Amino acid sequence: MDEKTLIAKRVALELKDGDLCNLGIGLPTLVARYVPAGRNVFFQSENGIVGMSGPVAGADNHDLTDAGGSPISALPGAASFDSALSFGLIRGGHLDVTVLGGLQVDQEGHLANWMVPGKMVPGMGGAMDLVTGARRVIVAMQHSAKGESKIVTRCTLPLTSVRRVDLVVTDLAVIVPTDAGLVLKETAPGVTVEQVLANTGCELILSPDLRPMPLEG
Amino acid sequence: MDEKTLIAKRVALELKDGDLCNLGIGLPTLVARYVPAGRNVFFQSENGIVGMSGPVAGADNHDLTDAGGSPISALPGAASFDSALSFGLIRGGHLDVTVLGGLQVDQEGHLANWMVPGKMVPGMGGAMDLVTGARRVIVAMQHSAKGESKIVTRCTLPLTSVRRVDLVVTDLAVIVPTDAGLVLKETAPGVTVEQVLANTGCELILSPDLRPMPLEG
Amino acid sequence: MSKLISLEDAVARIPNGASLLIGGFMAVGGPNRLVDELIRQRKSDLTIIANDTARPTVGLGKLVVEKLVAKVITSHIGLNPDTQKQMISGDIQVELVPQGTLAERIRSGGVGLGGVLTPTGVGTTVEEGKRTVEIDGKTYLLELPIKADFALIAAKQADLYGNLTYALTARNFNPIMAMAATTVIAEAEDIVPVGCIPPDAVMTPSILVDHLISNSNR
Amino acid sequence: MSKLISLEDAVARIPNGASLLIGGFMAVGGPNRLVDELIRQRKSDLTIIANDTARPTVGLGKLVVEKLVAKVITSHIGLNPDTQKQMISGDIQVELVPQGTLAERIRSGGVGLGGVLTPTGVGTTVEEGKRTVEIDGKTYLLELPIKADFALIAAKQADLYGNLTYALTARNFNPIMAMAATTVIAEAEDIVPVGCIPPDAVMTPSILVDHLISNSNR
Repeated sequence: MDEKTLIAKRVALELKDGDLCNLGIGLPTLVARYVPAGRNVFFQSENGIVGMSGPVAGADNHDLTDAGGSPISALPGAASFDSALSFGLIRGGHLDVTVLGGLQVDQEGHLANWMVPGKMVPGMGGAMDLVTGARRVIVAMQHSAKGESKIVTRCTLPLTSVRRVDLVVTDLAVIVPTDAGLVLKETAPGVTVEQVLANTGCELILSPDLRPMPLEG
Repeated sequence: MDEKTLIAKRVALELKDGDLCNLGIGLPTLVARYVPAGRNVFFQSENGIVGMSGPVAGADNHDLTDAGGSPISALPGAASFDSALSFGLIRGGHLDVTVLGGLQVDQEGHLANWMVPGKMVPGMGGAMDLVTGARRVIVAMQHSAKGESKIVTRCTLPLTSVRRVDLVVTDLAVIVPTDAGLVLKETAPGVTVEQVLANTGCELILSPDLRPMPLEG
Repeated sequence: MSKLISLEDAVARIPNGASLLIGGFMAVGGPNRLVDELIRQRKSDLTIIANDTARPTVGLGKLVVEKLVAKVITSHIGLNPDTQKQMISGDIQVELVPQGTLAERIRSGGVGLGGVLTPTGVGTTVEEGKRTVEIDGKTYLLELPIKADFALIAAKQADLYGNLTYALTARNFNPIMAMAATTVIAEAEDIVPVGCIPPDAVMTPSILVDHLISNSNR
Repeated sequence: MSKLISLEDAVARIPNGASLLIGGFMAVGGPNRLVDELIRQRKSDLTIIANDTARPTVGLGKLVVEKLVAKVITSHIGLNPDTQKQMISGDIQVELVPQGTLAERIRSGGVGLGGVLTPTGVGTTVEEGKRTVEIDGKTYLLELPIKADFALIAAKQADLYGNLTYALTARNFNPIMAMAATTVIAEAEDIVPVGCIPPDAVMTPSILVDHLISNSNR
């Protein structure tokens, strides 16, 4: 299993029956494939639909895409709406979970994921509203990039929100930000605590019930 | 012709082709009957429809009423919407004309039409938004009530808005509020200027082009 | 995953003293079965947020007549003399709010805004006790969000997930109220299978609705 | 009373330097015929307000590539490298706005609010230069309305009065933009006679639309 699949599978276990969930573009999109059997999860695409599903070959429709403009489909019981209502759902606390990619997460649980000054300025899109408004924010990202840990003492990149995220899932570990700092809860298959610590740019608190990362619900 | 019909007929001449117009309950409702031929006026009912028309006998529908809860009908091309959009149209400057009843209008052109402290407290309903937001506010009312003029130096009743109304049509006269004060523009059929002045509780400026009130477009 | 619940069980979840957003405009588009059941179960000391208090014998107007209401936040009480009488006698506390402001306050509560700035009410008694904000020389009232424990919603059609549609002027406050409560209870004239309401026709997405009143034994 | 107008005449009304609200999300639900005609008529120095700047070869992304845009207010430029390049070179001024805030600012402009208070962006670079308001100990940003000279809207269906419907995710910013401009120009895949769109299906009421692009010779 590659690292992205591992992360997506682990995140999927967090989704509960009846949840409304928004997946960021990129890695988070994969999460939809691994929702445990028996759980009916509603996926929102912030461009205006609840009940989105993966594309159906031969049934592309130029009026039905995800937030990246790629074809999707919709399940029975889907609902479409305008951008004001879409972000009303997000900001108003109606979204149970958002899963977003990350550039950095720091010891206070702050996320930076929308720009690298002078290098990459895509814009925040819906990310700031999602992190501010979702009931639960899960960051799904590689633990390190180009040899540097993405989990740091203090974000050097511009923050997405001052709201603390709820869970960080990487290819090495599952980490929960708390008042006391970042708590290491799970290690990925074949990864030792020492390896996690060596690849992390700040202190981690070892959970008393530290366990191997489960991948099936 | 009774006084209410007179007022309604005169007000109707103010409506232009393509206007969006909101009529208050009571006397203003009558205005819809007298829209001059060839003018396509859209009437809004603030409970959520543009394109309302008078009721059709035998076709009452419990989902289609005016703001007073009485049955109405709708013309081809009507559109229905929720209260947030309905008042978005009103507050946002999309409503061309509102016609409202009045308890008092004063020299500054301020309207009071929603309560008589200690006696009658119906609530403002949509009146405050209508007077604040409509492009043009027309007050349609009797000139006097119980022997007292409703046109006064300064409103003693709570104001509906500090926005100056644009036109006042009564059974005696048509009056335009201006920076300089209230300007008498027209006198009703058979009514003299002296009669208007005698029945008005404040000074009126006589328009240089004072004329008899027209009743046909 | 079914949200169906009996009328009796739904209303039993509402405690005395609860705050209720109630859809409808002069009871048109009002949840009349839920209101009648509130009366049957004698739920009292209620705070009602609604466009108006209807008429004494109609819709939520009956809650007032039955003396079950402690407070009303509304734009119009003119057609229910009981509300006015109880207001004057001090039995009901009434907060009068301009209708467009009421809509925006409820919407703010539902979409997570901290409030809105409106020109409506500036310089009138509505301004009393409120913060004002000046922008480019123009004054606005800062109006705060309204939320409630429950929203009681009346739909034309619901599917089994709880997607809702409304008809004509019966829509009014229902869609915004369905966003602004901790628990949303909907009644519908018709209930249809999932998939029978096209996505573009849905006016309240299912994920906002907690309970849908069963139409059995109706 | 017909609002029909040719594509050429509609765009001819737009002066250089105009501000344009343009519907669409990655050009899905975007007014592609109007955009192409803007390019053909070389309308320049435009201020564009839109969710994103699409891709260089798609929808309003082409306006950027053609160097017709002086300023963009948007939430995302990540898929149009030309916008980023011109931003860095100083040829385009870019104001980045969180997507939900962009929606509320446009809506505020359209519904006559003086602004809204949002928690989004507090404590981030988005806060810079903005007033904050504290309510019950919680901080909000005061976000101001956006209005424009023109709104360019793409509908699925229009009737001859200008009532509009949108399909699925092509709705996005179109309905709120249709309220926030001095002049609203709509193009539609289908135009139908008045009465063919049921009142409850209308998403933008006709009275908001000034001009409807004719589908003759299409």
